[in-house]
Amino acid sequence: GTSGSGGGGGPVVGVDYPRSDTDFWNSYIKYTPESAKELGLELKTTNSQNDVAKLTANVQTFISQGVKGVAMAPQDTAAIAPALEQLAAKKIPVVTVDTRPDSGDVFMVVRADNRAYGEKACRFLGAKLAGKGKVVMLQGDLASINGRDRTEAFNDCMKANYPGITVLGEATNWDGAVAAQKLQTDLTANPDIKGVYMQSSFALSGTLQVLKQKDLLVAPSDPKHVFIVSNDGIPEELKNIAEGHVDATVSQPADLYAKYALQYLKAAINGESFKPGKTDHDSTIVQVRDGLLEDQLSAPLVTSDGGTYDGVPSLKHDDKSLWGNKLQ
Amino acid sequence: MTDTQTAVTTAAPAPTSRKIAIARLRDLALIPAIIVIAIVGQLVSPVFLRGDNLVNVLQTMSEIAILVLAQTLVLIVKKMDLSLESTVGLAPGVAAWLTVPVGAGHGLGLLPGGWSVPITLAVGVVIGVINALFIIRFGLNGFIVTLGMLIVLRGILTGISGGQTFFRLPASMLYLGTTQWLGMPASVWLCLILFAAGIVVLGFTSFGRSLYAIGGNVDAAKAAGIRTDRVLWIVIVTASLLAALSGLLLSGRLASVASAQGNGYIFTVFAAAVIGGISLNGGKGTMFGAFTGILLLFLIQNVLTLAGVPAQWIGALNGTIILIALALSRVTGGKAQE
Amino acid sequence: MTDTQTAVTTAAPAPTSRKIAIARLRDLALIPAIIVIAIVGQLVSPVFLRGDNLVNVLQTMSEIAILVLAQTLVLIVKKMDLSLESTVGLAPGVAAWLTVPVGAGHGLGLLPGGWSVPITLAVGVVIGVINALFIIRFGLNGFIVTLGMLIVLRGILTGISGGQTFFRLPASMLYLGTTQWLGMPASVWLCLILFAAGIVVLGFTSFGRSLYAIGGNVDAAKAAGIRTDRVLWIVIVTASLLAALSGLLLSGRLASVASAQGNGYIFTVFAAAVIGGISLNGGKGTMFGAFTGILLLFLIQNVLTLAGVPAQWIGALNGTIILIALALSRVTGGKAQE
Amino acid sequence: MVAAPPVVEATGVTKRYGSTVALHDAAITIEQGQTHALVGRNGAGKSTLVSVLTGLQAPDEGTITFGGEPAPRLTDRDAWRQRVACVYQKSTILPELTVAENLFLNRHDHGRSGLISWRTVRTKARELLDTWSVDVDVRLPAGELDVEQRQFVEIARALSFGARFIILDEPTAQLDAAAIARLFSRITELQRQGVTFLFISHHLQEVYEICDVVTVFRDARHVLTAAVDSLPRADLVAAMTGEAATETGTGRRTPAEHAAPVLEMTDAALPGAYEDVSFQVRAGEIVGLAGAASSGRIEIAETIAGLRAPATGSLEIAGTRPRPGSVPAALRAGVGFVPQDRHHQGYVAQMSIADNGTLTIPDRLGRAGFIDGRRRDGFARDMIGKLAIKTPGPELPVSGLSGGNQQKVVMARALANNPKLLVLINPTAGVDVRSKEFLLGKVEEVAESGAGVVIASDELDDLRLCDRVLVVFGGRVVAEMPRGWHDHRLVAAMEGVELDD
Ligand SMILES: Nc1ncnc2c1ncn2[C@@H]1O[C@H](COP(=O)(O)OP(=O)(O)OP(=O)(O)O)[C@@H](O)[C@H]1O
Ligand SMILES: Nc1ncnc2c1ncn2[C@@H]1O[C@H](COP(=O)(O)OP(=O)(O)OP(=O)(O)O)[C@@H](O)[C@H]1O
Ligand SMILES: [Mg+2]
Ligand SMILES: [Mg+2]
Repeated sequence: GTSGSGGGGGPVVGVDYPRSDTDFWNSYIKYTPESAKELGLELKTTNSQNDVAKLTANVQTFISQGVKGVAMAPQDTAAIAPALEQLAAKKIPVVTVDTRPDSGDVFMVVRADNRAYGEKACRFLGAKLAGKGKVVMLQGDLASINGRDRTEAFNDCMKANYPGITVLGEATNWDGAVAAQKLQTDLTANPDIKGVYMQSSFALSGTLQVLKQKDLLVAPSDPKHVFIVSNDGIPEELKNIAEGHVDATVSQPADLYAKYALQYLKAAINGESFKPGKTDHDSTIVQVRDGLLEDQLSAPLVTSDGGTYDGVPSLKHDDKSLWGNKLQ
Repeated sequence: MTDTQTAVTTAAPAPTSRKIAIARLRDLALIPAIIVIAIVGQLVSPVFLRGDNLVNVLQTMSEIAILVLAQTLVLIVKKMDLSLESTVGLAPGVAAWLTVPVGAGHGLGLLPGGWSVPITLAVGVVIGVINALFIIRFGLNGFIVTLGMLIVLRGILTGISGGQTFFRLPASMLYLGTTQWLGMPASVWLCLILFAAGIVVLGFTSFGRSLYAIGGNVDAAKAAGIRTDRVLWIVIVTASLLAALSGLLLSGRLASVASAQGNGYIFTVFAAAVIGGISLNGGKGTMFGAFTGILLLFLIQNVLTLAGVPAQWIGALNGTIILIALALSRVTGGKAQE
Repeated sequence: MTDTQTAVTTAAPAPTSRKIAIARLRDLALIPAIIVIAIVGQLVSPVFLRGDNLVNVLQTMSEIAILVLAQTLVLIVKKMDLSLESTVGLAPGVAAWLTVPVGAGHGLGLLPGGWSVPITLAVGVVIGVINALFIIRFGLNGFIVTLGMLIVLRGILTGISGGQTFFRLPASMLYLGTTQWLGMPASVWLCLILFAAGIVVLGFTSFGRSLYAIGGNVDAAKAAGIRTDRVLWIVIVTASLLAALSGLLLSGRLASVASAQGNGYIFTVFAAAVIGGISLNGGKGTMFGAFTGILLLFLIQNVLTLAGVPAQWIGALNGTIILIALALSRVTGGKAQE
Repeated sequence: MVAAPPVVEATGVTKRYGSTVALHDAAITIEQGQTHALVGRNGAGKSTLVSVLTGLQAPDEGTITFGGEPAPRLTDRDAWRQRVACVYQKSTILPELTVAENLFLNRHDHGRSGLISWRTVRTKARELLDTWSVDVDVRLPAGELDVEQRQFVEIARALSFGARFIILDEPTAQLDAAAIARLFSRITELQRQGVTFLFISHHLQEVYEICDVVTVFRDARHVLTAAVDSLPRADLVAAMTGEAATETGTGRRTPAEHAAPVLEMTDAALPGAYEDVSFQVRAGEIVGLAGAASSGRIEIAETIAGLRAPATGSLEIAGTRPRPGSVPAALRAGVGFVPQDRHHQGYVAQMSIADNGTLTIPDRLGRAGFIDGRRRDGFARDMIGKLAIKTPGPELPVSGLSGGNQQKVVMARALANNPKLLVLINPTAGVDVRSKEFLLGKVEEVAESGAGVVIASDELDDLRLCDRVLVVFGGRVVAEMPRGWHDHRLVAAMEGVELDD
């Protein structure tokens, strides 16, 4: 490999980026080499462009290149099993980021709990709407495990805690234009919609524009206000929260993903091991099944005031610990 | 003489008027399907036929409809332009990159915001010129060239944006995508006006007819005195320019340029054009037909959304309805398709 | 008679032998590009030319290469089958749905695992028959029909899977995608054997020749006693069957069937076929050319991966290299393309 | 008159296609008011000259002048169209557009709004076609027209520009006798008005009928220019072929009276095409099916070849009854077939001569569906030798052959399976004089060797070698003429007129 090498001399690790067309993953891509440098790891990177077949090929390339550990973020959690077996056969430790493989062993899963995203969004909207009204959920892609986790958790939480709220779920294929189109149709058919949960920031601008066109982009104090909860925590969301256009977001820890993925890899190469329990970085390692540990990083709810909503604490939008506030 | 004719006419009973009718009705082939969808839609939800819902449909389809218009021009002259979909992203993307200030919007902030619209359109023209150079000047296959361009342009957008979304676009970029003229979104007006212009140009001007001649038989067109290369240049560059305009409207409406903007559109564009009666073999089809094609697709989408079909079955239903609409339109349209 | 011949030969010195040579060399048009890529690859990383890396490339491309093979057959008879990409997902998807036990694998567990392979292939055949019925029997346009089918089939897979991935597949489904024969993955062997068979059938059998005749001039083929409809049926059904096989290999290799399996493949498939010299206008191109097309695309990908090109610039580089390879191949190949 | 510069003068014109030299230092001078014939064998460069003279192609070398002025720039299409109008050999009809639009393409009438006034275009088109007595609805897509109607649309369009110089490249190849007569009377009329013509045809009698001067091209070069009156037909043919004219020996063969029939068609009918057709062809016999355009003769021939299934009636070929409407069955029964239009049904242009020639006999090229390339090429070489096809080898794509040689390939395929019955439709259309004699000679040879032959054609030259000619009119066989008929009687019968002299 020519490019992508950081801090020479250390063990070589391979990192596969899942995609490069979302703000969130691009932040991850940006943080990874920085963390590698700090940890003294030499880095080989590939990009599987959201295609598990490509990921499998990339893993083989890593093996050919003789890496000592692999970090990956398989967006298809079932199909990755054969690749994991190959790596296991070569005794190459693996850390998965963001998703947990359905089968196969990995050294550590570093992820935020996607079900918790949906749950937090649900609690926030439930509290703001006082348990009644209609909300639109702009889902991602049905084929995405993370999207499905958020959808199910949001639906389950609504059903259990706020039976008075009707959820209109719309599949959007992670496409902003599709999201805007569906939201617009829903608002036409149901002018009394009071909340929107977008499962990713891809739909952010489109949603705001649709509301603006319908004259619904008004201050939270106005009875016409539609409450918006976003997901990801990119800088633009934080800025919109500050401006009062967006009410909350769930901040995915892009920086922590990069940092801890590489840290665990290094530990694995050094022969360290971990046990379930609290960690030193405000998170918990849980054993999700036999031989599979998962470091569940905290994914805070971010609001304009940092208040607590139906039991869910939140951070204020300008909190320095948020990765979205740390970029440049 | 007359004898012979009579004899023949008796043998094969007067099909002429039917043939003419079929040739003419071909444009209207999708109308029955659209009517059926409208009726179903109204049954599904009383919202469907309400003015604001129809305006919604028109607004959400306006950008892609302009792409359909562009592709229709290209298809009629028997070319293809796959790169239109990436022009939709790259043209406004470059403008945003240059004009959006450094910071959250991810731009370079090199130029003032007023430049954004001219830059968008200029990028469209440049892409068109490159395509035309390859295809007309160097005689390379249009499918291959524009496929290559599609990948390159998409890649450039990912490159300059670093895969991130450009936000905080200058006001001039937002104008067309957000403003209302006489109570309807400007993009709807623009789309309708462009289609009306397309219908007039293709149907009632010598330039428009020359597209059909070129698509039908380029040698015959040349023989009839048409400057074929010039017309092809105009068509290819215009198509890219329209794609840039479409991208401008989309960016305006969404107030951002995602690095994946336009990805996958070309599929819908081809589907709409072909369903609307535009032949991939050139020289056939009308602008009105193309319009009914894209309208049908978006009406189906709208009805499915209003009906609240479970997300996982939307795809299958959508496809089935499209297939049925096609079968229906071909029953009305008559004969076998090549 | 003889006089005339001599005269002409003098007037036009040996033109034809060159023409023939060019026609033959067209198959090899991509070889120079492949060699250049190989050299660049070796310079970029010493891993590139190592046996295991090349086997990797072959293995990763094997499933899509089989699709290219299928599409090549269809293109040569002047049809198109867009629905191949969704057959890749649906065929093994249905098999998994029926055979995977209820529970974690998301199946219904209605049938024992041994049924999965026959079901996969049967679904392929059924899809092929439906396509053929629409296209050949009812005379509908193949592009439209298979586009509709593409959407329907993809939708059905989303529907039955609820958007989730089937896993814990029965062992028989995994076999072909995972086993090794003589130290090479079975899917590589299968792919190579199928291509070898394709080269032989297209180049050296009367059945293969009839494909070219039909694609070149279907009326002439009919007048020469070729049972054109029968041949078309065989081609369309075979293509779907091959797509199902390709899906089986892919599911086996990934030990799962994602509900998006195959999505977006058709683009690569067309690119490979067209770059490999298969004409969209039918009757032209060889299986070997198609193979070099898909090989080139995957080698480029592999080199870019080995080179560790920054993720956001991979797309642009990939496209540029493809465009250059095309230009290169057309310089070697000679003349303008229609 | 003498002082006026020539309408067009081309000197030293050379045109190459790749390494093919289509024109080599060729020249032609066409004087005011002349009707100038251009003849030559297939591939002599005639059509290439036409494309140079009409500004479709730039010559590689040489100059063109119109009335003494240099030719306009290639891109200035309007200037070219003012100087010269042309009926090209290749159809320039756009099948998707209406007849009216085809006639007025790129010179539509514009209304006051600046938009095309389709009503005016249609009216004008109607008027234009009326003057040619072509009875088609101008709103019809041109693709729905038959070959002859299309040709008339081309001719009517070319002559309607009001150009004073008109080029006609094989305008008569697709027309029947009556239509040719109509065309010639119009040409004569325009000649009287002083219009200049360049006329290309493979029918030498047409040259003698309407032309003043003839230029002969051979192998891309100018060979001679002479007044038509001063050049006997034999000399003309000699100039075209470069060898002394030899009359092919006809008048040999008398078919055995009692030879077994190889074709028996009984009470066959196909609604819309023909009805009540019954006839026999014996081994060794050549039977003509004569008739005007759309008389039904072609459909009858196509029925025998299995391209169409008759609605009623029966068909027996060499003692078997092939499944109606199945070409493979007809082939198995022993039919060899030359279809109506070689471009349309005759060959697959991008396939090689060898493949095209052996398309009907895959089972003889190897076992189990495989094709033995050497055996195929052997077959093909044999054909190339027997039919004197002008080609460097059997691997050449048929698209690289001249028209006459393409027709020979089609004939070769018909002969490939040693047919018991040969069915030929317009077998010599567009083929030059010498190739025509040669092809017809081959047909006689085949008949002599014991096969029956059916020739459906309106070319008197083709019909002349028939033992008897069945005249088809309005879908029925209305007359049978034994060998030795008079041209005018046959023509009259084909037109449906009874001559009683
Ligand atoms: N577009 C072309 N590309 C390559 N070769 C060509 C082309 N057009 C003509 N030729 C070649 O030029 C030569 C002259 O062709 P041309 O069409 O002028 O013959 P012609 O005299 O019109 O013959 P015919 O009597 O059959 O019409 C032929 O050998 C032909 O193969
Ligand atoms: N693009 C081309 N490449 C190679 N040869 C060509 C091309 N276009 C035309 N030709 C050749 O030019 C010659 C003349 O073409 P044309 O179609 O005029 O044939 P033709 O001999 O006049 O036949 P016909 O009388 O049946 O039309 C033919 O030999 C044809 O094969
Ligand atoms: Mg000619
Ligand atoms: Mg000719």
